[in-house]
Order: sequence, then structure tokens, then C-alpha cells
Amino acid sequence: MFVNQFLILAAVLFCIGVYGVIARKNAVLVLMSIELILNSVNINLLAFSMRNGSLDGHTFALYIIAIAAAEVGVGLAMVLLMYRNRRSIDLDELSEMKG
Amino acid sequence: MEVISNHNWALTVGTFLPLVGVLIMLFIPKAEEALIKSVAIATAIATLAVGIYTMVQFDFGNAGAMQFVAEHDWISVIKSSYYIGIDGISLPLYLLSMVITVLVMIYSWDHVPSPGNPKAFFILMLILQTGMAGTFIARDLILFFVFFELVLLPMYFMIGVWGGENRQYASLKFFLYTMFGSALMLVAFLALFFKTGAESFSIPFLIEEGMNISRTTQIWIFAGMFVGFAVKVPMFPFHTWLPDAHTQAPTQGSVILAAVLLKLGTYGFVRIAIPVLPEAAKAWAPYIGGLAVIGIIYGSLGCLAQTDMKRLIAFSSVAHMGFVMLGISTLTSFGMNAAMFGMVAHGLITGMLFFVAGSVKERYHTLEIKRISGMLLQMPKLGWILGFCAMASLGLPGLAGFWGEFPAILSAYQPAPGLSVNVFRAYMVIAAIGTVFAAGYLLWLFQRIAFGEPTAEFAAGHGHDEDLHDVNKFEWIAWTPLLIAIVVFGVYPQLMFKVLDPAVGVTLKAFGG
Amino acid sequence: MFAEATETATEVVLSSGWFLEHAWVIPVIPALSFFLIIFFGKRMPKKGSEFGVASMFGALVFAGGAAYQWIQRVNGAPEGAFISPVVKTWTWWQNSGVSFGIGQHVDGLTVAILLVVAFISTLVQIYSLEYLRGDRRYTHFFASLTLFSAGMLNMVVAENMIQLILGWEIMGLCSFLLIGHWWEEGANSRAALKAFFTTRTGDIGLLTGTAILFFSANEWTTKTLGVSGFSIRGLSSWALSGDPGHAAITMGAIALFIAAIGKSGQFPLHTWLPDAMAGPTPVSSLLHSSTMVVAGVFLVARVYPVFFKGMEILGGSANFIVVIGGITIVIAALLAFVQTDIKKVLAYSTVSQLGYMMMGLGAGAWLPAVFHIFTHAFFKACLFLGAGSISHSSSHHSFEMKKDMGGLRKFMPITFGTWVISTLALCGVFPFSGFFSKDEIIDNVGHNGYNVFMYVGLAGAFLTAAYMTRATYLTFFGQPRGASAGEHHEEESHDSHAAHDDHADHGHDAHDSHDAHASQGPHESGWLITVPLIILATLALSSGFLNALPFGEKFENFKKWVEPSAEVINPTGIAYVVGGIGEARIASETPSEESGHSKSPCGTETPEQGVCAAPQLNHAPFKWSKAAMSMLIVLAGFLLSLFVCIQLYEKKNKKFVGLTERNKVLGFGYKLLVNKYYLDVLYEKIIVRSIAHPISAAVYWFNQKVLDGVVNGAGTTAKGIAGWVYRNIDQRVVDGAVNGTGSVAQGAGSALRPVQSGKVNQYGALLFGAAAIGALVLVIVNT
Amino acid sequence: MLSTIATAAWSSPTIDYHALAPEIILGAGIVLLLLLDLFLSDSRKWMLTPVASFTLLGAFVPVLTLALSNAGTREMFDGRYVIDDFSLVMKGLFLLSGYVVVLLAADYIREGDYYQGEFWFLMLSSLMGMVMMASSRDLISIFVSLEFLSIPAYMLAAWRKRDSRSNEAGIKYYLLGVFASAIMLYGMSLLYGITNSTKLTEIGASLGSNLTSIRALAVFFVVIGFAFKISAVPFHTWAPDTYQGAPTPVTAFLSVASKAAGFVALVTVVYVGFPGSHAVWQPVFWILSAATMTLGNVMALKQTSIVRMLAYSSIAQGGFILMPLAVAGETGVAESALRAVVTYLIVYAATNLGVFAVVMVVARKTRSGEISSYGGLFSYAPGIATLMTIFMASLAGIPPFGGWFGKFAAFQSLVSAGTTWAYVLAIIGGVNSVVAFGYYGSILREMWMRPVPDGDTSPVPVKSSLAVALGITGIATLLLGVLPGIVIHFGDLAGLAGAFGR
Repeated sequence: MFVNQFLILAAVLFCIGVYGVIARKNAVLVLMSIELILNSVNINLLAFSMRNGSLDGHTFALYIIAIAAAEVGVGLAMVLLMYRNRRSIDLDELSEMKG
Repeated sequence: MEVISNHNWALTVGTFLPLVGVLIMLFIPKAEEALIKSVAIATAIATLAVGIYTMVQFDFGNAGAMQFVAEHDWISVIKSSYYIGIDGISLPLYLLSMVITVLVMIYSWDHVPSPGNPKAFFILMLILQTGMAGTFIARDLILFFVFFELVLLPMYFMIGVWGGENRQYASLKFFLYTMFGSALMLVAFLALFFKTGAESFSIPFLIEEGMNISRTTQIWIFAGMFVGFAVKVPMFPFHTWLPDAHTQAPTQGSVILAAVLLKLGTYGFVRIAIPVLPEAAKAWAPYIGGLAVIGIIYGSLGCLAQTDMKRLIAFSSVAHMGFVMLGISTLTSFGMNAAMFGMVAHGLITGMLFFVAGSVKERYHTLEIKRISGMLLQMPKLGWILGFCAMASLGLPGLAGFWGEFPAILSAYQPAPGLSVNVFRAYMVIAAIGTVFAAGYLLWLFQRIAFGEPTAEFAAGHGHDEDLHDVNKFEWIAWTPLLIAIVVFGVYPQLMFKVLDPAVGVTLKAFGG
Repeated sequence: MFAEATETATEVVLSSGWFLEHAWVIPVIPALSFFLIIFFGKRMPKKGSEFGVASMFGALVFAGGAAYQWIQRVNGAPEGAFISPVVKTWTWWQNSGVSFGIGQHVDGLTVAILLVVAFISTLVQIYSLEYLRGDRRYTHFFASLTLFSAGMLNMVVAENMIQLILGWEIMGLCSFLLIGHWWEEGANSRAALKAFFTTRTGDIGLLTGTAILFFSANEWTTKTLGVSGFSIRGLSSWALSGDPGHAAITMGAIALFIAAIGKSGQFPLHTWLPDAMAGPTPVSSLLHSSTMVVAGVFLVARVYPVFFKGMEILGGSANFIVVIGGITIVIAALLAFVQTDIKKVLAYSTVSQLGYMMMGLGAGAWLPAVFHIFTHAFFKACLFLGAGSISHSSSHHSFEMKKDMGGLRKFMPITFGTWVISTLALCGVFPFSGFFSKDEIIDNVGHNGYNVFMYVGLAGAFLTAAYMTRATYLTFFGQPRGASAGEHHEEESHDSHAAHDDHADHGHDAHDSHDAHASQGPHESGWLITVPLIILATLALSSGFLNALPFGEKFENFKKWVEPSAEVINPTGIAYVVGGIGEARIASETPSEESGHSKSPCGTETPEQGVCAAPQLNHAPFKWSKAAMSMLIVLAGFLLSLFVCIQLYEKKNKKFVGLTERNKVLGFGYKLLVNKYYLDVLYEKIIVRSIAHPISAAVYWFNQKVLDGVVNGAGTTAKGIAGWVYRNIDQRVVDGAVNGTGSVAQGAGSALRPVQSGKVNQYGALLFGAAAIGALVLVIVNT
Repeated sequence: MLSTIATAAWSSPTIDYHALAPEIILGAGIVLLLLLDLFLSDSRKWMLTPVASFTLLGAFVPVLTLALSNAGTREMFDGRYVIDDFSLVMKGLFLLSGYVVVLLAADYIREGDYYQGEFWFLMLSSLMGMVMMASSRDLISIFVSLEFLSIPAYMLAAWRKRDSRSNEAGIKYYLLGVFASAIMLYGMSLLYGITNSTKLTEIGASLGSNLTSIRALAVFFVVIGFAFKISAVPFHTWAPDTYQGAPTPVTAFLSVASKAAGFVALVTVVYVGFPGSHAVWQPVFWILSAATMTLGNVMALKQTSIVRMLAYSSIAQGGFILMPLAVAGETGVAESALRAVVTYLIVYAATNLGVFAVVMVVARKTRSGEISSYGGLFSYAPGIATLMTIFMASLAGIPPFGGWFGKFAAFQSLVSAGTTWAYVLAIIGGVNSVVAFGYYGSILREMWMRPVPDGDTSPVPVKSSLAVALGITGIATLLLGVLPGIVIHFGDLAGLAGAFGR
């Protein structure tokens, strides 16, 4: 079958996501990049699930989607909080504590 | 090793009684200083009483055997048990620790160093007592380790809180050194445990099994123990914590440190490292001996370079422990006896010297040798006691020091079979030269401090007169026993050799000792 | 082999006695009284001195008793047989299952020295009652003095080396205390330090030597005699048994001899002796007559067989001991010439006399050497006490002969008389005691083939006579000078204790008394001082007759009583054996007086059976010719010196003036007159100046600069090294390494802090970077 | 492939309510709190605290009963959710440390002008996640419980809304946490792909011990996910900032409970999931352990803020706990390694909570988080100072306080492996334990040997709840040190190690 293409796609998405997390200073963009990674995972799972012909993958993916939603909810809430406190969502400003 | 176990409660009580005292003291308000002190001293004396009872019950005819043995489960999972006992080697040190504690406490009655707080001070001393006594009776490596470490914190605080100007550095240094040593020591213990089939930590068992370990492995395990004990002894080049610790520590701290704590290291060698790992001991002996003689000469040179009385005495400890280690490194019962005697003698003498140093400091508010002079004119008794201790310390026959020093030198002439005779004979000569150095720095110290006219700043009528009083009541009470002991053991050493000799013989079975 | 020995042996029980059996009590008495003085002395009416004197007297009585009973023991035994020592031991300490004893080993040598020591000590203590009256540390002084004697006595009765070392070191300690008695003055305490330190340096040898001998001998001694390798008896027999390997015994002997050099002030370790004069005079007299300095000689005499074999004495060639002894004789004697301090003259003379004893021992003249210890003790003590008496009563506590003495014979006849007698004894003039001992040494040295050293000895005799004459002249003849003339002069030339009693507790009366002395000028000392002098002088005169060869055999008691015979004896050593083993029977049949080839195998070859306790020694037969020759030499020295002295100190004023004047004013015709003085000039300038001064001055320079420098220098360099090591190695390297690690950790901490930048992205980057690297590694590894 | 779904017969899972009792009680408590928070008036919000604490104690009861009812291991959902001794011990640990945290937080929360309700709610939920984690034996359940315990933790960290530091702490923790779990998920997906199962036992079976690069990758990524939770270097970066910024009780909670949870997950995955592939994770753990303790200690030396120093200290401690895992694959070591980890976790929990209790007590007086504010503490508050001394000594591993035995156990299992690497790591550990005293000692020094900074020597007030917390932790620390036999019984669990039986 054509599992490999899915895997490659997932890998690419993963990398893009990682890049986003590392490179983006904007909190929201970072959140989105993380979502990207999670989705790459989902693709992986589904692809494998298809190949192996078992449902665990699907189940796993569903859980991930659900939890990802929750996470993003919390995440956005925090970003909002951050915006309230400092009128900015630039992560570089979050360096009050270091060393 | 044959075992006699009646009165097996005696050791447990003798070891943990101080902690009971601590508990009581915890409930006494800080303000009740007199009460606190009396309770502490009472506890210490009670402990000593138990110790003396132990000695009375001790079967001297059978000093080689473990006596008062008690064994209970402790940490069964790791096959470590609460296993204690005492033999001719432990007994003197066990008692020494108790006696010293009592005397130090009596001395502290009116000598609590700043910043005061006798409650904490006495509590720490009692905890120390438990740790020291426990180390000498432990027959299980883990138990030994726990007691061995137990003395660290109290001494750390004693130096760090009640010490001199540079106390914090000194205390930390003392602590880190010892901890480093004991970490490696612990690893070595564990390695020993597993190499002997992970069956037990009990020392007698390990002595049976230890010799089956392959030679190279033994050497490595020994290395771990060596560092652990050598730091405590302290042997060159692990000695540099000692002068600082001694110089900064309060008098009581120095006395306990010199009299007992240093012995934990040498005791470790005699009790654990050498009997358990005979092969490794043989392999290491020349190097230990070498470091020992280096220590002797080096310590003496260090002494000659000092301008501070207390620091000088501290360095002299390095030299004297060098003699002890030389005796041990010969692996002959001759040398081992000498070493054991040397430990006790050094405990009495150097402890006494530190007492004197403390009193000098208290009176002159300085220990700078060149600032003090003509003590014999102002405080004849103190001065002559200093002279006496100096003589004892330089190994004058008829005083205790000689019996640790001379036989140790003697034994180096004929080390155990398998050790290079020529090397050890060279050590012997160097050590003999060391005795001359000893005479040099000690008399030099005595001459400059005690002889001559008082220096201008301390001459009569310069505001120091009320400080410069001679030995007082508490000092007499605290010192007399030590002074007497120094003479008695010096004049009739058989008192101690009789106890040590059989035990040493047993310890050195592996060497046909 | 015991069996054979005993079955052929017919045992005869030797007489003994309570005193002999309990000789060990002798050192114990003063030792106890030491503690009495320390603890109760101050409270006693006589400030503790009574304890000291009493105990020494007690010791003397016991020693006398022991000596008497020993003589009984000897007389009770057949001629020439071996008289076994009275040995007793109690367990003192044990090690590796073996127990080592403390006890007594009493034989002729022991009793002889015991007697002397106890006797001299007693007299010195009595003397000190007066001499140190009012001293601020009167009690301490007597305490130390008593302990000192105890140490010496203990060393003499010692059964084994350890016990011997015990006494040896106690003496060292007490010498430290006594020499530094007036420690308020730096010079004194430094001298004390120097004395202790120098002797202690010698002790390296003692420790090492004992160790070597113990381990080499122990097996044999335990097997054969059932005593440890420390035991005197064991060592002696072992040395002659042929068991010891050459290296072991040689090393042991050399090591021990180094100790002896240090203690007995032999060249080159003699430099501490003159400084030791800083102590009170009684101390000097005790130290230098019979105790401290004799200890070294005694050690050699005690375990003589060890040295006999180890040094190959009588081996034909010169050995270490004899050489050292010889050098010491001359060096010291020359030094004595340039001293102006009377005590230093005596000090050097002591060194030189010790040289004689050593030379004697080294040359196999054991008996004369020991006898010389015996006689020397009396006259040297007498001389020192005499000097003390002078300074005490006449020269206002100065010992400067040139500055503060002179012409004292009129004022202090007793002192003068005793002094002269002792001097004659010292110079070895017939029939004074010195003659019988010193001359015997020289004689035997020659007889045993050490000819060179015989001449050294004679030269020594010459010099001795000369410098003693000079000293005597300066002190007792001529015009009173300085203090003796009643002048008050500056403090520093005073003997320390006078200066110090001023601010002493009970020192005022003393001070007054001294002023009294000064004001009333030179006078004879009190009876507490003169009586000891007289007694000693008497003995200096008479003691020689204990062993006066010239008067035939019945006068050779000392030899009979003291010298152990070289019999081959039953290994048990206790039982005394008549005959038994072949050679021994011969030996016992014909007494070995006439010198020549030894008849006992001891010392030469090893006995097939039994053991030897002493080597076979030769004895030079007495010849008047030789005696006369040495007498002449002494006389020469005496006269020459006297003459020179008179020229120098009596007529020196006229000399130059007269010469120059006559040269200027008168002409050539008066040359003969001038020549008379020209001879003086010749004698003085050429002989005295060119021989005495340059050489002895050179030696003195060598002594002060080089040897002294070595001793002092050793100290300073050691301290120098110490300082350097401490500063650089200890503080920098060793300590630095430790602190270094700490700072490294700290540094690493600060170095790593940028990692914790606080920036989320960087954290993320780190996180993933690590992950990626790890992943990469794993992938590579696992493909 | 739909056929597979069709053919899959439905069988309703049997549910062991006794086994699930802790979770159920916890859940009930959470709901109760939520409702109470809704309906109670602010004046009576204090009631929430006792409710929370009693919920925890209540949940602890069934843990005990389960432990005593020696019915062996109970499995649910065909072995995907297991209650064995190991999980019980860990549950107990979580619940009790949770209880202590409640004690710590009680006054803190009441005095802070924030909503109490949500704090308790969040904390209990997080605990719920941990309790579940202890039993999860399936990738999915592990993932779910991980997030269950993490998400509330993120919010707790940011709980002091108007405090920018707290906020920063939350966001950092959150972003990195999510990122890490994303990477972990990727690894899990690969695992699933390779083994076609999410059940750990099956994964273990099919992974076997033969490795390919992809398997190694999968294992490694999963490990990383948890390495983040236990803040192992170099995945530790969040810890110091978060600990410093978060409210102190939360910090205590994170540094003890959530770290423990991370270890539980790690141990479970490694022991049950990848017993065969120790060739991968042993070196990984070796490096992590060495790096973690070294860097943690070294960084801690330089800190001036006590909380931040404690953060690094807890990182370093994590490194020590990792030590035995670095050799867990060697034959016969697994058991002792597991024992060591559990023992260490228990001791560490007791000690560290105690430390934070002291920190809070002192902070209430000095109003400062600086180490220097501890100057002269012994002179005016000997009791507190002594307790702190005990805790510090325990953390430094000095007998006779608990810590020494934790370290001892770790060293023991290391040495029992007997490999060179094991010895090297042991030496590194030894050296580190010495370095560690550098900063633990510095606190002792402050308390005993330094003067009081502001001369204010008025006695330190100790709230009853804090006093109880101090009492519990103090006694526990001492007891664990003197009679380690007790704790080792809990630690002595072969349950998981059985996976190494082959």
C-alpha cells in the first residue's frame, strides 16, 4: 500500500511544526505549530492503523484530537492572560526569570 | 572469629544513652543554662559509667574475641543488620571517646565559646559521642558507615558556629573532604558486598569471604576505602582540611577531633580494609607506608613553618598519624600494636595540647607564637603542663607518646613477608629522622612560648593581668585524668598492650600475623 | 647442646645479696623523690631540697651495698671465671605475643658506675644547697637534678635497650631543663634547646641501631638464652656467637655509636657541650663528670661485644671508634687553649677525656677506659665544683679568668688545694688517679697495635698538662683582676641567676648575700661547698689505687671486680660453670694476665658449644719506662706552659716597651740582653702564637663556624624548607587543587547560566536539538 | 478493513470497583468541590479546604484496603489498567503528598485573593491523572493520564493571574510541556506502527530485543516525553523558571508529585514496554542521569533565590533517581533498580515537601525568597532551623536522615550491575553528592553561622496546618533514615520487574 507517502507527509508536517515552535516569537503561532505536530502524529496513527488493520490507531487519534482541543483551550487562555498582563504576546518578553 | 555474647545490652546502652540525654535536654528551656549543662554532663558521666562497666565485665583473658556481641535485624532487605561487638582493639578507643567527651564537657562548663548557646553546644557533643562510640563497636559495614557519617554534621556545626574568624570556610572544607571520602568508601563497601556474593555486610563474614576476591578487584575496592579512611586520618595529601579545621574549631572541637575523630580513619584501616582485603593490603602497603613517612616529614616541616600555636599542633597531628599509619602499613602485629597504642596516645596527648592551646587563647586572646613569651613567669602551671605535653608528644620514653612512636619505627625494619624490606627500612630511617624534627618543633614552640620574659604587651600592668590567671578549677578537673593517663600508660604500657595484642593477632590472621 | 654443657659442668652457687638482688630500687628512689619534690617541695621547709639530698644519699647507700655484695660474689668465685650478672625482669610491655621486660642487669660495670653516679650526685646536691641558695626556682632545680640522676641510674641498671633508652632520654630532657634553668635569658634557653636537639640527632642512631639489632638478634637470643633481642645479655652473647651477619651487626654498631657520639660530645657533635655551660655550675659538674656525657661511653662499654665484632676492634686496622676518639682528644684539647671562660676550659677538657675513653674502648682497652670513667668522674667533678666555688665566692658569679680572676690562691686555699690535686689527677701525674687510668689507656692502645693513636694519646697528655697549667695560672696566680679585685662591673658578665634573683620571690636575701660577697671581696666558700671539694679531691688522689698496676696484682681489684671474663659459659648464662667446655677449662686454669694470644675463643672464633659473654681482651703489662716517658711528656707540657704563661701574663708590660726602648736608645752591644727577651719573643711569637694560636684558633673557627654552623644551620635550613613547602606545596598545590575544584564547579555554574536564557524558543530548540541529536546517534548506531 | 470493525465482537469490560475505588472517590471529591465552589458564598469558601483534604484521605483508604487484601494484581480492560503493588504504592505516595500539599496551601490560598475553588479542583484533577498514571499499561491510557495530570498543572502554575511571573511560569511550562508530549506522541505513533498495538505488554513482546533504527527512534522519543516530565537535562529548562514563578505550594506539588508521576510513567513504559531494548534506553538514561545531576548541582551552586535553588536541587535529585535505571537492563538488576527508584521517590517526597513547608514558614516571616533571608535562623527559631537542617542533610544524603538510604539504594543497584559504566556513574554520583553539599551546606551556613540580616529576631509564627505538615515530613524523614526497612518494604516490589524474567 502507500503507507510511506503518509509517513513522509507526517514527517514533513512534524518538521514544519518543530520549526514553528523554535522560530516563531508569537505565542499563537507557536500554539498552531504544536497543533501541526499533533496532527502529523494523527496522520501517522491513521496510516499505520490502515496498514495494520486495527482500530487502536483511530481510537488513539480521536483521543489526541480531543485532548489537543483541551490543550489549545488552556493555551489560548494563558496567552490571553499574558496579553492582559503585558499587552504583548511576544514570547521573548517572557524572560523575567532566567539563569 | 569466636564470639562471646553476654551483657550484650551494655554496648547498645553505652552508645545510645547520650541521645536519651539529648531528648531530655530538648525540653529544657534555653535559659536554664546551668540545668542544661548539668544534665548533659550527667548523661556523659552515666555513659562513661556504662563504658567502665563494660570494661569491668570485659574478659581480658580473651581480648582477641568479640565480646558483648548483639545482633538484630535492621535493614533485612539489603542484608544489613544491627550487629555490634567489642574486642581488644575497639575497647580502648571506645572508652577513650567516652572519657574525652566527659572531660570536654566539664571543660566547657565555663568555656562555652561565643556565640554561646550552651544548649545546642552540649547537644551536639552528645550526638558526637554516640557517633564515635557507635563507629568503634559496629560490626556491620552499613552500620559502621551510618555512625561514621553521623559525626559529620555535629562537628561541622561545632566548627562553623563556635569556631574562629575563618570558621565557615574551614567547616565546609572539613565536610566536603570527609563526604567525598565516604562516598567512595560507600561504593567500595557495596562492591565488596556484591563481590562476596551479596550475602551480608557483617565484617566477620566479609573477613572470611574477602580473601576469595581476585587480587585486582581487591586492589580497586581497597582504593575506595583507602580514600575514605585516608581523608579521615588524614594522610598526605588529603590532610589540608585538618589545619584549617583545627585552627578554626573551638577548643572542644579540636580536642574531640584530634582525640577521637582522626582515629575513625585509622580504625577503619585496622578493622575493615586490611583484614577484609589482605591481598590488596599487601599491594597497597608500600604506598601507604610511603605516604605515611612523607606525612611525618611533611607534617614536621609544616609545624616549623607555623606562626600560630594551634595550627602548629594541628600539623603535628599529621606527623603523628604518619607514625600510626607507618605502623599499620607494615602489616605486622608488631607495627599494628604500635599503631593502636599510638592512636590512643595521640588522642590523649594532642587532645591535651589542644586544651592548653584553648586556654592560652582564652588568656592571651591570641595564639601568635611570637607575641607570647615567658608564660612560665605569668602562669607557671599552665606553662609546665604545656612543656609536659610537648615532651610527651615528641615521644619521650616514660610517657605515652613513646610507645606509639618507637615500636612503629622498629616495626618498619621488618615488614610482613612479601613486602619489600629495603623500602621499609628506608622508611624506618626517615621516620627516625622525623622524631628529631618532632623534638625540634615542639621544644622550639615551648621555648618561645614558655621561656624568656613576657612580651611588652602582656607584661604585668598592661591591662591583661586579670585575664592571665593560672589553671582554674574546671581545667584541673578536665585535665588531670589525661595527664595521669599519659604518665601511667607511659610508665606501664603493658596495661594497653595486654588488651591490644591478642586482638591485633586475630585481625592479622590473614597475614599469619 | 645445653645438656652436654651442663653435664660436664660442676655448678657452684654464686653468692648474692639483698642489695644486689634489688639494685633496681636505686633508680626508683630518686624517681619517687622527684614526684615528692614536684608535689610537696614548695611546702617543705627546705623547699624540697631535702628530698633530693635524702634520695640521692639513699641511692648511694644502696649502690654501696650492691657494690659490696658484688665484690663478695666475685671473691667467692674461682679465679678468672665468668661471674654471671644478676638479672631480673618483669613484663613491661608485650607485642605480637612476646613480652618484653624491665628490670636490672647488674655486673661489675653496673655497680662501678652506679657507685660513682650516686656518689657524685649526692655531693653535687649538697653543694647545690649552698650554691643555689635563694634561687627563684630552687625547688624546680632540685626536682630536675634528682630526676636526672634517676635517669642515669636507670640507664646503668638497665636490663635491656628499651630501658636504657628510657634513662637516656630522661637525661636528655633533664639536661634541657637544667641547662635552661635560667630561661629568662634567650641565650640559656637556646643553649638548652641546642643540647637537647644535638643529642636527639644522635638518637636517630640509637633508635635505628636498636631496631636493627633487635630484629637480627631476637631469634637467636630467644632460642638460645630465652631472652628478647633487646636484652643486654642477649645482645652481648649474640654478638660473639657467630650468628650475626656481618652487615647487620656492623650497621647496628655504627648506628649505636652515632648515638654515643651525640651524647658523649665526640667530634663532630661536641659543639653543644660548651654551650651547656649556660647551666648552673653544679649541673655542669654533674653532666660532665659522671652522668650525661658518660652515657655514650657507657653505652659502648655496656654492649661492648656488639662493637667489638661490629667495628672489628683488635682487627688490626684502625676502626671508627678509635679514630673518632683520637680526633676528639686533640681537637678538644687545642680548643681549651683559647678559652677565657674557666668552665669552657673544663668543658673541652671533658670532651678530650671522653675522647680518651672512646679511643680506649675502640682499641680494645675496655678496662682502662671504664676505669677512666671511674676516676675522671671524681677529679672532673672536683674541678667544676671548684670553678663554681670561685665564681660563687670570689669572682662575683663571673667565669672570666682573664677579667675577673687571678691570684685567688691566697683567698681560697681549700679551693686552690683541691683544684691543684684534681688538675694533677687530670694530667695523669703519678700517683694521682688519672695516671692509673689514662696512662693505662695509652699504654694498652699502643700494646694493641694502634701505635698512631698511642702518640695521639701522648700528645693529648701534653696538651692537657699545658692548658690546665694555663687555667690554673690565670685563676690562682698573678694579681687579682676584675671582680676578684672587688670591683663592681657591668651586669652582663654576671652569672645569670644573680641578675635574676632581684625580682625573684625569695630572691632578695640572696641578692643581698651576693652584694655582701662583692663588698667583702674574694673569700673561701662555705663548708657546704668546701666539704664536697675536699672529699672529691681525696678520691681524685686515691681512687687510682683501686687498679694500680705498678704495685702488682693485689692492687688490680678493679679489674678483678669489673672486667667480665671471656669464659665460654653455659647458655642459660645464669649458672656459673667451672671448666665444662675444653678451652674454658684451660682459660680458667691459667689466669689470662700476661698479654699475647687470647686463650679463650671468645671474640676471635665462635665457640662450638656454649656462649661467650665478653670478648677476650689483652692487657699491656706495666712498664716503668713507658710510665716515665709519659710522665716526662706531661712535665714538659706543664713547664712549657707555665713558662709561657709567666711571660705572657706576668711580664707582658715590660716586654715590648723594653724592647723598643732599648732598640731606640741603645746600640748593637746590648743585643745579648735583648736576645734574652728575644728568646721570649721567639717562644711567644714563634712557638706559642704560631702553633697554639693559628691551629687552635683555626680549629676553634672551624668549630664555631662550620660545625656549629652545621648544627644551627640545620635548624635554619629546615625552617627555610618548611616555610617554602608550606607556602608553595601545601597552600598552593594540595590545597589549591581542592579549592580549585570548588571554583571550577562555581565557574561552570556561571558558564552554563546563559543556557537558562529564559526564552521559550531557545528552550524548545534545546529540547528538540537534544532529541534530534540523540535520535541521529541512535539511528546511526542501529543501522 | 471495515470488516475488521464489523467482526470485532463487543464484550463489556468487567469493572473491579474495589480496585477503582480511589479514582472514584477522587472523582466524586472533584465534582463535589466544583459544586460547592458554585454554591457556597465567599465567606464560607474555607470549607473547601477540609473537603479537599478529606477527599484525599478518603481516597487513600481504599488504597490501604487494596494493599491489605492480598488478592495479587487486579487487571481491567484486558491488562490495560492494572492495580498491582507498584501502582498502589505510587497511588499512596501521590495521595499523601497531595494531602501534605493541601496542608501547605491551605493558609496560602485563603490569604491570597484568588478563587480557592478552582485551585483545589485543579490540584485534585492533576492528582487524579497521577493516580491513573500509576495503573496505566497502555499507550493511550498513559497519554491520557499524562495530559490529565499536566493540563491542570499548567493552570496551577499560572494560578496567580495578575502576577506576571506566575503567568510566565505557566506559559513556559505549558508550551514546552505540550511540545514534549507532541514529540512523545510521535514516538508512540511509530511504536504503534511497528508493533501494531498500544498495549505495553504486547509492545514489549513484539519489540523483543532486536533493534532497528526506527524502533530505537520510537523508544527514544517516548522516553524523551517523560524525561521532560522529570525535568532531566537537557529537557529541564522549564523547571527553574516555572518553579520560581509558580505559587510555592504548587512548586512543591510539581517538584514532588508530578516528578514522581513522570518517573512512574517512565518505569512503567521501560519495564513493561521496552524490557528488551535496553540497548537503547540504558545509555540514554546513563547520559541523562550524569548530565542531570551534574548540571543541576553546578547550576544550583550559583543561585541566590531559595526556590530557584531548590528547583535545581530537585533536578539534580532527579538525576540520582535516574541512576539505577541506567543499569536496569543488566541481568538481575531490574528488581533492585526498581526498588531503588521507588525508595528514592518516597524519601525524596517526604524530604522535599518538608523543605517547602519550611520555605513557606520562613517566607511568611521574612517576606523574601532570598537565601540570605535565612541568616541566623537558628538563633531565633531553633526548631525550624533544626528541621531545615534535617531536611537539607537528608537531601545531601547524610545519615541518619532518609536521603542517605535513597542514595544508598541507588548506588547499591548500580554496583550490583558491576559493569564498568555502572562504576563510572557511581563515581560521578559520589562526586556529585559532594558538590551538592556545596549549596545545601550554604543554607545550613546561613541558618547557623550568619547574622540575622535585618536584625528582626521576633519568633516565627507557624500556622497549625504548616505545623502538621512539618511534623509529618520531619518524622517521616527521620524514620526513613533510621529504620529504612519500613520504606524498603514498599520499594521491594517485583511486580513490574517480572517483565525482565526472560
